[in-house]
Amino acid sequence: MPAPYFDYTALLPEIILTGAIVVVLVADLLFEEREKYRTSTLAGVGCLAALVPILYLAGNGNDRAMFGGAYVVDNYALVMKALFLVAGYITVLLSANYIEEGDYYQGEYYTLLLTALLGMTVMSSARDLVTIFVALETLSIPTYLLAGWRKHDAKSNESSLKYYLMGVLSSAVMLYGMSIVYGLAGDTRLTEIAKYVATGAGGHLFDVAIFFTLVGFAFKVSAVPFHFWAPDSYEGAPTPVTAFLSVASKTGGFVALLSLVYVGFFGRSDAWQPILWVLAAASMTVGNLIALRQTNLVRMLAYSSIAQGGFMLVPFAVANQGDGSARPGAFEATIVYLLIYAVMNLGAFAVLIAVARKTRSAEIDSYAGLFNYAPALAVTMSMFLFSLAGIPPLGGWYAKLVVFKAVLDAGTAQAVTLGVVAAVNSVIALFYYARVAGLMWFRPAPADGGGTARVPVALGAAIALPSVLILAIGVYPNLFARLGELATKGL
Amino acid sequence: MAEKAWLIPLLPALSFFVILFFGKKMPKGGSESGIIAVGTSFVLAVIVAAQWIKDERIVDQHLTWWSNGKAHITIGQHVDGLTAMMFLVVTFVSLMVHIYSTGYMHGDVRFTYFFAALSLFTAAMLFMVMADNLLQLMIGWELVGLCSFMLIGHWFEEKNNSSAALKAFFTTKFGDIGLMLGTITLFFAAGQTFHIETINKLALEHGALSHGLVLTAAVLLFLGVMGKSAQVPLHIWLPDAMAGPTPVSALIHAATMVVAGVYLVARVYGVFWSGFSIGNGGLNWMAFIAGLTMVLTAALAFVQDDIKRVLAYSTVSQLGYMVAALSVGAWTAGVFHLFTHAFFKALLFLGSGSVIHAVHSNNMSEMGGLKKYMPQTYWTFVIGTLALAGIFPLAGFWSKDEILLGATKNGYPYIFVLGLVGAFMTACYMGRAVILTFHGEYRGHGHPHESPRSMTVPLLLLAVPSVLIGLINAPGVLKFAHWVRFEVPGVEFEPPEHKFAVPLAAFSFAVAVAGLAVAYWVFYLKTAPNKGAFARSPLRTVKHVLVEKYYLDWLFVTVVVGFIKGPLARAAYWVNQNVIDGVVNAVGVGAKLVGRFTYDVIDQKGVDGIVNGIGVSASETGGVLRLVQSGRVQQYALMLFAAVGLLAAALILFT
Amino acid sequence: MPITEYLLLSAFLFCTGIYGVLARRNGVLVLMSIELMLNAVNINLVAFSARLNDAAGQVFALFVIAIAAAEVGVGLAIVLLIYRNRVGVNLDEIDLMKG
Amino acid sequence: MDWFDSWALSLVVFIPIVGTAVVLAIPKAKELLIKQVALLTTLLSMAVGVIILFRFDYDHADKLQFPVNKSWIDVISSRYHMGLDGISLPLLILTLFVTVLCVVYSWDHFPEPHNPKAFLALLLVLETGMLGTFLAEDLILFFIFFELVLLPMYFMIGVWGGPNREYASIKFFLFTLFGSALMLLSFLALFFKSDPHTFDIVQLSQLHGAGLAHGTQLVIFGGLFLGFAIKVPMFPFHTWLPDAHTEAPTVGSVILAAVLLKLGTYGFIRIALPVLPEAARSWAPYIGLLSVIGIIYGALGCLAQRDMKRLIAFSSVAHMGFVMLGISTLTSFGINAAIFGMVAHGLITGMLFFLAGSVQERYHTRELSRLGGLLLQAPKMGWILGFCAMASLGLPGLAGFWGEFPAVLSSYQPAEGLNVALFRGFMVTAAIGTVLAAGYLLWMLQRVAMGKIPAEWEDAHIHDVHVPEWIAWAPMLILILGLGVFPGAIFHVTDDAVQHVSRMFGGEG
Amino acid sequence: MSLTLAASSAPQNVAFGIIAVVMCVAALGVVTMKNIVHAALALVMVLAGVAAQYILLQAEFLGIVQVLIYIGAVIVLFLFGIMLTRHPMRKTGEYDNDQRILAGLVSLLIFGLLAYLLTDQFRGDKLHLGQPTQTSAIADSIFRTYVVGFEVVSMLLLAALVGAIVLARRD
Repeated sequence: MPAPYFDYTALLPEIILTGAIVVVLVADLLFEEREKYRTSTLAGVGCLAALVPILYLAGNGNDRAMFGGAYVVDNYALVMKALFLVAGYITVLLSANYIEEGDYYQGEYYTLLLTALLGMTVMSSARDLVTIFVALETLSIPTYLLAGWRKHDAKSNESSLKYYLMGVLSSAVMLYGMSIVYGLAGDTRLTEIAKYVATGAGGHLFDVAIFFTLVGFAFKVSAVPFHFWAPDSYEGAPTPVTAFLSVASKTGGFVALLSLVYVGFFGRSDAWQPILWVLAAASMTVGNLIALRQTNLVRMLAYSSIAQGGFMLVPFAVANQGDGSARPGAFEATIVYLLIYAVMNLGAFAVLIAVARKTRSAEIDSYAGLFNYAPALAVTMSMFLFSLAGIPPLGGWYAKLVVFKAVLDAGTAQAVTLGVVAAVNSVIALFYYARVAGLMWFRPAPADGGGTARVPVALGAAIALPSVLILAIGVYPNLFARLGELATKGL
Repeated sequence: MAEKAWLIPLLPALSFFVILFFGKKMPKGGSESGIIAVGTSFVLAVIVAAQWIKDERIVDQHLTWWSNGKAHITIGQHVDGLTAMMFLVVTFVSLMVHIYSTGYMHGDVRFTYFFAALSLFTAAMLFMVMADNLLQLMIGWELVGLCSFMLIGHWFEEKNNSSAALKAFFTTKFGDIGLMLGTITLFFAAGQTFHIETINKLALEHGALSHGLVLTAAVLLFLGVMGKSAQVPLHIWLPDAMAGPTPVSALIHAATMVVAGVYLVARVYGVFWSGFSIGNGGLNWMAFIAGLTMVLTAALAFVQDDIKRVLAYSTVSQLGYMVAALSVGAWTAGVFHLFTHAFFKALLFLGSGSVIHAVHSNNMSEMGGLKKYMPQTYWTFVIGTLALAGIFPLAGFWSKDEILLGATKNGYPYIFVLGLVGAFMTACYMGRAVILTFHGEYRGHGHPHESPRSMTVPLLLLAVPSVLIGLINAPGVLKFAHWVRFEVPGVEFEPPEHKFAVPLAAFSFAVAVAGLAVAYWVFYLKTAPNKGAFARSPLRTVKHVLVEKYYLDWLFVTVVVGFIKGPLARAAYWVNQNVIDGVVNAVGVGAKLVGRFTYDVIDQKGVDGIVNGIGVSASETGGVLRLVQSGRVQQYALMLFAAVGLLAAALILFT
Repeated sequence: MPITEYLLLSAFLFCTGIYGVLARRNGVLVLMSIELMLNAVNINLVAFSARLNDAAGQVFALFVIAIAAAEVGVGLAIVLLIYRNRVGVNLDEIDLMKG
Repeated sequence: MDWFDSWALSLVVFIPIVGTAVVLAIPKAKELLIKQVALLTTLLSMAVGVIILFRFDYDHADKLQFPVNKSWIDVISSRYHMGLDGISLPLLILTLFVTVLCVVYSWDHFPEPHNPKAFLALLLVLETGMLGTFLAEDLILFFIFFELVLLPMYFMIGVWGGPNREYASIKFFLFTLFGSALMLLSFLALFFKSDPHTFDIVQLSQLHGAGLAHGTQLVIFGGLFLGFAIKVPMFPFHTWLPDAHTEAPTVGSVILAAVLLKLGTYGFIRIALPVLPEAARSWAPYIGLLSVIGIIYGALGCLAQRDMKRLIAFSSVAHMGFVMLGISTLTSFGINAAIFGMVAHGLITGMLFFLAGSVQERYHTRELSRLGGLLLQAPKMGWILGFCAMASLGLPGLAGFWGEFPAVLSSYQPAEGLNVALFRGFMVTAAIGTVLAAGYLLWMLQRVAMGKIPAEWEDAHIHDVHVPEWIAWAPMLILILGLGVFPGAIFHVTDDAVQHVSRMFGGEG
Repeated sequence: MSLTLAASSAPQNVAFGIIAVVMCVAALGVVTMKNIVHAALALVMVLAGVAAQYILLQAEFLGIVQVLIYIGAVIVLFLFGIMLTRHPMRKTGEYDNDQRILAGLVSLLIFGLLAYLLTDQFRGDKLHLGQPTQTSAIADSIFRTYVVGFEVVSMLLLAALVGAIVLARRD
């Protein structure tokens, strides 16, 4: 039996990340207590270093499949990996001061963060059930732990517990589904599964198995009704972790969904399309409606991210053109949405952390009058919030546009209905986003005048980078649209 | 010169801007600018008129103002006899009023502004008169309405005055709906043009336009006429309009603006003629309204104490005559009455202004015996009264006689009868006014004195035409009918003309004299405290006759006059104040109430309520959904598995 | 040997696990119930592996076993953490955050 | 000048954005400098506008001029396509003009909480959005500009507004967003239903709905209708307007009235009618009906108001009703009137809001029952108020008339295929509306300007019109009069382009 | 041993039946017993049963791994967990919460669905057990197809270890 073919160039990002994990772990042992903050620098460097081969590979342009098609490095995978790494890097920036200033374990924190990132990069390339499962657990388990990182805070514990339990339960359901899929299709590789799908065999059992498989990722993207963990976990977890959860971890779920649906189960669209239709509609509506009543900004963002997840699910519900071929633009729509969502949500959390450093609160009321004493934070926060709402000229509008475009392209009654649901939801969403923005701008500064909010450099960078990006995307969406297009060509 | 007739309105318009921007810095507060401009316009008007008389050449020119595809909206001038006459009337009366006002308004807080408004008014009126198309006419029409509003509300500090201004504007604006819609109807009927000559032509050509269309247009336009020329029941604004300074009343609410409606009918006569089938005689809507107006408002004049209101009701009544004339086909008579009325009514108003200026009150109960204090005013006022009453050979006699003549000859006997009744009443209430104002004892306060020359000179200047002007259409002369006639080039049409009939003239003259006599009887003899004075009066013989023939006395005093003065007039006045005016006020109040209902109930609670309701219910739904998020992880898990089970079941059942 | 018997056994274990997860309030017991579910999955995988005569199913099961062990470790760490802070591991008493 | 022709529109639209950036870069404390930069920016943009005005080819006003058509988002085949024709030109100039005046007006009195930097920066962003909307020839580009105005306006109302500003601002925002979300769906539907797929307004107008089933057209038009009608706003989508207007700071109200409402009506003329003429014909009676309801309803609403500014706000509902009535006739008369009406309403209602703002600044109240005697205390302002009220009620000779009268005129004979009797009914109703307009405006004038000075203000020192106010107002007043006397100034520009539109509906033009 | 069992299906059937019944009873014990230590012991029985089933299915390597990891490691972990979290004051019998009925319904629903679908799909489908799976085949499979997963799992275990220690340690 020949030795398996290893394309080390293609695996370089993962290898670099693994190296970074080890380096961070070892360095943590070597550093003095007061030097431990440097582990954040190492982690950051690790993220950026892993980006280098990705750029090289993207420039190189060839698809590289390994291990019998179980692991593929194509443009789609590269785009997603880049997204994960950048999101990871921003999370490191967000975490640096937060973790250093609190009473937290630093080296271990970054170890876990990098491990989760490793899981995500693997997920981007994974094209078989086992690898997907492993990647999912690799990106999940460290985050279960990170959510409870504030060990002495009961809320953090609770956050960790809920996240863990719901995560494990849904992965159990997913595994059950995968086992049936394997049993029916006879292979774990998605391309082989697609062949089985094409035969049309499997009956309802296969439909249900597909559904069970998707549940694991519906949990990850916190789609209603698998979302219950999200608000509680987001609220209780350390804020940088929440940012990471709501962006990177969620994207991880979507990447898996994209691979599974488009590569594996595509032909079985009568099974997954209605399910995802329901999940999309329910996520948007429920997420937005509950968000209306939130008093805590993190919690509100949690519900908002549930709703945003619903928007990203919309293109799935119209993905099949009806003749078995993938609708051009639907896949792209989800990717573009993911990219833009990552930018704006990370930005929002960055500002949130910056504000919380000053006010020691994430209550929405504590934002009153922010504009008067920290105009830059207020302006950037408003930008991110309105971008999430999809108001031009901020990037979010383009994300919404591509989703609507996919829906209208389909043009069927179900599709248009979903489009109208989405349109109405985008209006509801504006209400709570604008309410926060309104508080910041319209209310007078607090009685003590608010003072000034000092923003450390790392955090400042974590705010500035998304701000610039979000404006750039909004004005010239081609920037990200091209990435989406690129990713689609890979598939 | 006729080609340059547009200069006539332009000059006062320029004057308006000059006064507006520089008036306060001028030595005479801007009045000189107005007088010069209007004076020059008057001279130009005279030239235009002279040229018209000489050449009788109609000038009809226009420029494209703006265009919409092939339809061109134009602005232009149409100069014919009617235009020339109106130019003359407007500029002359306006000039008189300008001069008069320098005295009357002396020391007023808004002296300059007053003259600016006068100039603007003159310009707008002339612009309207000059119009060769309905749109332009309408624009001028509305602009004079604006000036009327400004001038009625001149002393806006008092709520009554501003309310009167609002009422005037609002009521005429209501009529303007008709004008606007009528204009639009004719615009499309005539193939997308407002050109009056074309419209008249089409209206008179048999079969060019359907009768229904022309009738619709005529009715609509007449609604505008009713508003502007104060025909019953839209007359209620005019007496209130007397809240403005008296010169304004003379110029706008007697001599010029209010005749705009009459002018409109005369100008677009083709439409009215065909629309109301005037040539057929009998009853038509226009004649009916005009007949009512003549008599009813004349009766109202009896019970007024305010001298200006007497004149106001008189004006309404006389406008009724003019419209009646046109409605019976007596085009020349109507226009001629417009012409003569302008002079003597302006004279009367200015005279009353002079009185008011002297006694600082409008009420005749605070006047009396002014004859000896202000003789010039007295005599000119008497001339005006006689002219208005239709005493031979003063101006009013000729024009009124022609109206009655037309009514009989063209088959409108009821207009004739109403006209006679009206003539009697006119003479009677004017007699009353003269007596109450100038005769008897002075009942006011202070020391009345004759007005300054700036005021008396215009009175004298107006008195001259009031006496003489009627003669230009006297039998044998008949120049007016020739100079001012309705003609549409290309159409064989002329309103009927009739020969002066002596018996009829004599009869109407007699009626007028009777009216004056009764007034003398009732208001002088019966009420004068000094019987002795009466005993020595030259009218003793008359008194004797009347006293001796007691039944006649009874008949006149108790039955006729008593009825008119008492129940009829009072009832009419009551109806006027409470019903017609009440309706107008109720419309105002009602609109307010409807508005409030619309806003408070429909808008705020209904439409807005739905909107807010959606918001609230969304938020409430969110609140309910929050309950599901109980915080207990195993409930979450239960939801998760339940969802898994149910969705799987659904998947099996529905696919 | 019909495969359905293995599959039904697996399904039974899986659903028993679900019941345990939902009905047990003690954190450790819940974790145990999860093990039931994961083992059910493994029975499936191995049974299919036998049916298909393909080693992949067993490999999959191996991965599941390894990761399940890690999950248990993590889960117990979390339960322990909570026990320390709250002196109790009853899941239905943990509801600081809701709504 | 070829260089200018190809850059003119980009310049005019984006100069304000550059200005925003500069303003943001200046420290908050240097207020004077900020104001100067803002003014300079608006003037520069205006200057470009004036050059455009001179270089515009009026003989070919139906052709798009100064075109710019560059690739933008090729992934979705949306292009940076802008152009200027007779329909856009008056609105473009109006916007440039009003913005300059707004900067001037606010020179000395920024509403609380002051902060000129933020205020002017928002104003400049707003300007870009408004200008862009009038020039965009690509649906997506149009959408972006259309939406771009929302944020600055939201903050303007919310930060510098009256006591109920938070409610008003969010209401404004939500309403408009709701409409534009559905509008966007319609845009996308147009894209997919057109052959070849395109967002280009010019191309779509040439296709005018070819190949679309009637039912589909109706639905797509419905989305466009909602988007635009809410912005206009037409009854029954108007409820955001009185609140937004009442609470907004003066300059905000002025911009809102003068330009923002026109984005909706402009959308109808530029997009909805030419792109889907068949559907427009089916929708027209309903649009007409809502318009006349709006006319009467707005007027009745005005009569119920106790607040001067709210009254003026409500009057916008009625006035925009006339504009929409004109559009609904689908005739050249109606559309010409609509465009004129937009400009006229912009100037007149804008002026009225300026006045309301100045009155409030002086008396610290807008309660009609507490005001009075303005003509005695500040006669110039009183007369200006009277002038504007007259213009607003459609007095001939002032600009308002030319928006109103031809609109009523056009409904006498609507486009082929529309129910003539129905539209004549609309005509009569609209005509009655003109009387009601006279009613409420004069009533307001009587309350505010006439009468004696209320005891409350007898000793108050009420300053007559200030210099910045003069500078800001005089041009508007001159234009109100000037356009009233020379309506051709606008009709001449618009007519060719409007005929182009009306030909689709059988107008002979 | 496996060879003999595999030779004929009848004893295998019997063995399966016995083990399955024991497993089911034990599984029910895990989720219902009032004593947590008993429950843990019942879990041991289930896990052992699973190992036995693996061997019945010719997956000997897996059976061994099951015994080693589960019974050898996981159960010990659980027992530690039980010891560390046992509240001195609490009595037994309070291990269930108040949503038992709903939980029963939901699990029954899912079981019903699965049972229906599985029997529907695999009715009459027989297992033809041949040679027991060679461990080398598993190794081949891991290193040919699932090598990335394998490597990543090692990092995952490392991370889980580190993280669990951080959370669990007293400080």
